[in-house]
Amino acid sequence: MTNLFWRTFPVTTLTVRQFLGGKAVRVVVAMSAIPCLFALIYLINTTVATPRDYLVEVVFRGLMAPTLLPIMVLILATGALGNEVEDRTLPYLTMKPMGRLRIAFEKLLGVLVVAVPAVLAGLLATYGIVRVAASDYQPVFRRAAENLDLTSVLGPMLVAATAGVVATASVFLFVSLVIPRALLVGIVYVFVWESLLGRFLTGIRIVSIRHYVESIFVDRLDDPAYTLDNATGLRAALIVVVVVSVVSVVLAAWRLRRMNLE
Amino acid sequence: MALSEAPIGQPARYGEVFDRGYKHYDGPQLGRGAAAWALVRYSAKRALGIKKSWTAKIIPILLYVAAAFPVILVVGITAFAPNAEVWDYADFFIFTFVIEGLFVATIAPEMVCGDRRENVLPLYFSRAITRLDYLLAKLVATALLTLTISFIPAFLLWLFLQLLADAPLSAMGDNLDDLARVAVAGGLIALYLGAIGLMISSFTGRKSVAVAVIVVAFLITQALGVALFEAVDRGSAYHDYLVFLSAGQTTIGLVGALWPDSDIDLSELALWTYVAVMLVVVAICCLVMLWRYVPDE
Amino acid sequence: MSRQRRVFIPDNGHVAPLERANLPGVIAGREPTIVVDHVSKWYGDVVAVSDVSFGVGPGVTGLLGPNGAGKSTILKMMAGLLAASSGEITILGGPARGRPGVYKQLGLVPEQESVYPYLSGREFVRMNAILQKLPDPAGATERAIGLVEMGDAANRKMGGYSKGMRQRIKVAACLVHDPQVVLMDEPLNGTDPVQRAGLIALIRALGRSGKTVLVSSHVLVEVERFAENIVVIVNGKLAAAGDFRAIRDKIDAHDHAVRIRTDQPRRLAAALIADPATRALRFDHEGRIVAETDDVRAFYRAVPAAAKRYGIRLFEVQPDDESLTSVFAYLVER
Amino acid sequence: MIAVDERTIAAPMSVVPEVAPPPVVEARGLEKRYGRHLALDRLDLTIPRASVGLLGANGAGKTTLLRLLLGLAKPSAGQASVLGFDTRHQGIKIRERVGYMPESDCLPPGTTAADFVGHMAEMSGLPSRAARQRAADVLYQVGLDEERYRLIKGFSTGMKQRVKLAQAIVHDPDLVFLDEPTNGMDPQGREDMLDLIARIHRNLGIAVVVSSHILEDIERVCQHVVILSGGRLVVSQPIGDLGDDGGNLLVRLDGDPGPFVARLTAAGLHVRPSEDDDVWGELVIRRDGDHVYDAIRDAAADLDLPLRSLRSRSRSLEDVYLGNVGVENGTGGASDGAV
Repeated sequence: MTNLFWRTFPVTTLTVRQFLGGKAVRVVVAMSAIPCLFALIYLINTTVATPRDYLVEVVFRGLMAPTLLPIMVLILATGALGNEVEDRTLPYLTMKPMGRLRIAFEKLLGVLVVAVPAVLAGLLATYGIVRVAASDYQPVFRRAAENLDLTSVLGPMLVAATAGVVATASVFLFVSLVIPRALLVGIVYVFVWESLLGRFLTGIRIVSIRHYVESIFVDRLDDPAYTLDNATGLRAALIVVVVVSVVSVVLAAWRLRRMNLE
Repeated sequence: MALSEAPIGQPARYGEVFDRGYKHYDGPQLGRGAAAWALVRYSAKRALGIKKSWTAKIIPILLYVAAAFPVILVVGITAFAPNAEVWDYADFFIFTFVIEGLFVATIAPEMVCGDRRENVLPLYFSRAITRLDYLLAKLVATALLTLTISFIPAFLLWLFLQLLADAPLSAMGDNLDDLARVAVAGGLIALYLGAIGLMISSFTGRKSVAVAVIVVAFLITQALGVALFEAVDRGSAYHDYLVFLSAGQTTIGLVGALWPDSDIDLSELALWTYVAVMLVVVAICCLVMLWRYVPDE
Repeated sequence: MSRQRRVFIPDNGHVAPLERANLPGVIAGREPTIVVDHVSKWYGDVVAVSDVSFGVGPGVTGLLGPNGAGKSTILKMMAGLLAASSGEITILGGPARGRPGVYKQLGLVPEQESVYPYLSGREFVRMNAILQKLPDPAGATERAIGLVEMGDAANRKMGGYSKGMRQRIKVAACLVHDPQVVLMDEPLNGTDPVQRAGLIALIRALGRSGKTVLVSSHVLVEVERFAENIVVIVNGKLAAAGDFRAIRDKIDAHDHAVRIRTDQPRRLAAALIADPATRALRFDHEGRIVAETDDVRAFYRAVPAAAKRYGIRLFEVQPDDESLTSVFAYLVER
Repeated sequence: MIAVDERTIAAPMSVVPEVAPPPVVEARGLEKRYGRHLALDRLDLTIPRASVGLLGANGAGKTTLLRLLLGLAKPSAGQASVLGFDTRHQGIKIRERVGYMPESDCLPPGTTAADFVGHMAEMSGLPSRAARQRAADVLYQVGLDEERYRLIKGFSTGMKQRVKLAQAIVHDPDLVFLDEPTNGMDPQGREDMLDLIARIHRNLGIAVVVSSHILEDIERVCQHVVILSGGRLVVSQPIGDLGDDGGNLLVRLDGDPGPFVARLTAAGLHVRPSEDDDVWGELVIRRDGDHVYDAIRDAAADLDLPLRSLRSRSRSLEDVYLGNVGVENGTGGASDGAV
């Protein structure tokens, strides 16, 4: 079985082994459990919000999209090629009769193989716990229109998160080939660019992955209670995500071709 | 040296060839304590980026500026508008906590990650120190540096506020208790944050990973701690102890316990509880680090 | 010594135009597999390799030079990992860089020790076999591991390997696709004598089977044991290229010192000083004769002849400049 | 220059006194296990105050032994003393008086050599000012002068090795352990490093233990050799005692050796080409007696062949090593045709 992986996607398999062999996966898995912890806290006390609100605003839009998802992906994406550059093992891959595009693509695939399940599993587990919590949720204000449906949140969360993982992973796969300390730069990006500046300068949203992730999420959720200022339409957002990913992978391949490997 | 032997009246002709060869060292060898102290000084200097390029210095400098800013602000306002409502010490410590956290995230990885990654550890451990000496030296260095952010600005604030009083000397005498509180808060916070930062850094040789994990750990535990603190029924027996889930809450609680008059209303725990728990956390961090530095046997 | 030995020692400052048939380091009548054509490499203002031209043909060639001379840079440029700042490197008729297809026929044992610590040696070699798109990766893996005699440790994680084991698994990974051109950057570094003997035998066998093998090394005593040709790089410039002994012959034309231990040193000295090949004589602290000569061959003939004539017993005749170490030191001195 | 020569020649006499000094290392039944793996197997070892070569294949236990001797790991059984201190309890005392140069790269690239070596001196307890002075002196001694104020990042392998050596002797230890000191160095660098190592013992009176794979290095600088194999001690003896096996003379000629060989064979001598035949054309002639010298001389003179070299081959460390380690000798054509 492993033999089959090695033969079909050697670089991807190598990348996954690299993650499993290092500490990166442990950190990422630990981080994917963090939303579950928040869900557990909600289990203790459901008075703070409706289950739907909690899932949408606290877990996804408060925690996952702006902070956890980008950092989890960053750790993996900057390590996938960055560690090979730093450890000077990259020649073992580039000195093969194999296109650079394939190396870049397989590396991205390796990141996704680890990151997507980690992010989605965290969201799923959180969803499950919040569902349990919802069973003893007592609506405080017995508003007739209060929407308690949780199931309709799950799909949009998973779709938007997946799009976010793909876009972030491909962008930072390329960045790690250009900048030596890509992880630090990425963290500054997440905390300064996406969180701080994005809050004040609305124009920045156009060049913010988080913005498109939320756009997709809000669009799929289709609930007037949850909106996003200047949201981009679903189709446009998806196109942006796809184009950004493809361009990043192509750039990474171009960079691999041009790079001088010491 | 031979000059005086020259006969008077004649010009001294002096020439000597010196042995530039290796000489044995016959000075003192000061032992373990001195070695550990040397490590403290060396680590502290390098973590601040002294003798390194300006890129290594820029973040510490920015953080110092950020820490000095509120001091200037508070002192300035008090000077011109003595009756204005400005921050008290508690508010000050809560504001500077963020800077302290970032500062520790910057310097703690500098302290230990390089030694691991660049393989300097075998050299250190072949010297006249033990592993525990090494760790304590790193902890002291981190804590001393953090003290420059957690204590000195607050101390300056205290000093300037007394100098603004009509009778500075007597004001100082009257407010010695505040100074003592500032010292306790600054010292404890430095030791506590430093130990946590070092403990995390001891797990990796990659500085950027350590920085990332420290920052994320501070943020996430803070969010979790606050959420849990809010979620749990205030009346329950263990509610107050939930502040210890995050470094930020712990610090706020400590400051609240030190200045009971401030409007911090986090928990009812006594001061000694904070001191004890923070010291226990420091001890646990040390144990974890000691385990991380056990030779691969 | 039937085949023609050509040798190249460049004159200072003079740069000859490159002619394929007349390339330094290539045996006449053989097509060079690697051609380095007026190649330079700068790092900012620092010149690492300065206008170097030579060719490497089949067989084992030693790439020699002091630390920082530019050997690794040249190997990396040949392997296509680094771009030359000017000039061109051709491998098997095409450019080395930007042509992944060449790697089917090219293998490199890189200088750095780093490997994937989380893979076992066998997995690592097999990964290389798969990436080379070999039809039978498993078989090729076993063959390559067999070559470096790593069967016992092949299933262990490489993170726990000693330096010597890493070197050998790197060699196995490089040879797994049986390339025509093999570049090795300090492959003997960190190996113990037994491992080294094995690797040297392997390198020699590769050369004999008609492959082009270029091996850089510092340990000259060992280069003597595997290389037929050498290319010497000093300070980023080509100092010498060609057959080992032929280069030595060139150096023979310069002053030499020879140490002679005998039972009657004064008598032999008296006989030798009369010989025109001898330029100067002295005794060292162990009572050996140290003779300086500028006609090495004549002097080496004169010694046994004189000894025989006067019935002097020769215990030891040791040129100071016999080993490659001194050939090398001589080239470096300029 | 001449004065230096004389001192070098005279020094060994003056350093080696009549009564043997106490050994620097004594181990009795020293054993170290890592799980099931026996890294050192009941080692009984006495290392004299000299320059000592420590030989062994990778994994023979050299590094483990050094770690035990520095008091960095506890033996599973047995005991050892270094400079009279017990390794189990007096690690600090030992490390104060011992210098260690590890094999691996261990220098922080972002530091200057002077800063780093000075810091390492302080780590051995030297006062700050003395440490800096010693660092400058020692760096000068190992041949780093102007460069000592540059960042280690830009150093070549040879310069790095010098810095590593400097930090090992900066606190003026009584004993230094050097792990693979010439690894990765170019010929000139190796020469210099070997000279430095030889001087450390000869001129400075510091006992030296050099572990190396390169036998020539050990032969050049050491007076005593210790060989480990599979965690066991196989040889510990003065290097001179390895001796001349009386066996062979090595002869190298210019031109066709055929008639020469024929003539010597006819005279009843045993002649064979050496293993490295196709490279150098060196002949191995068994020395059955002093007449062999004369036969070689006469043959060369009569055939008018240039006698490039004539030397007797003492049993080289490689022979001792291979003989004792008992692994199949892979030199020569052993695996020819494998490719």
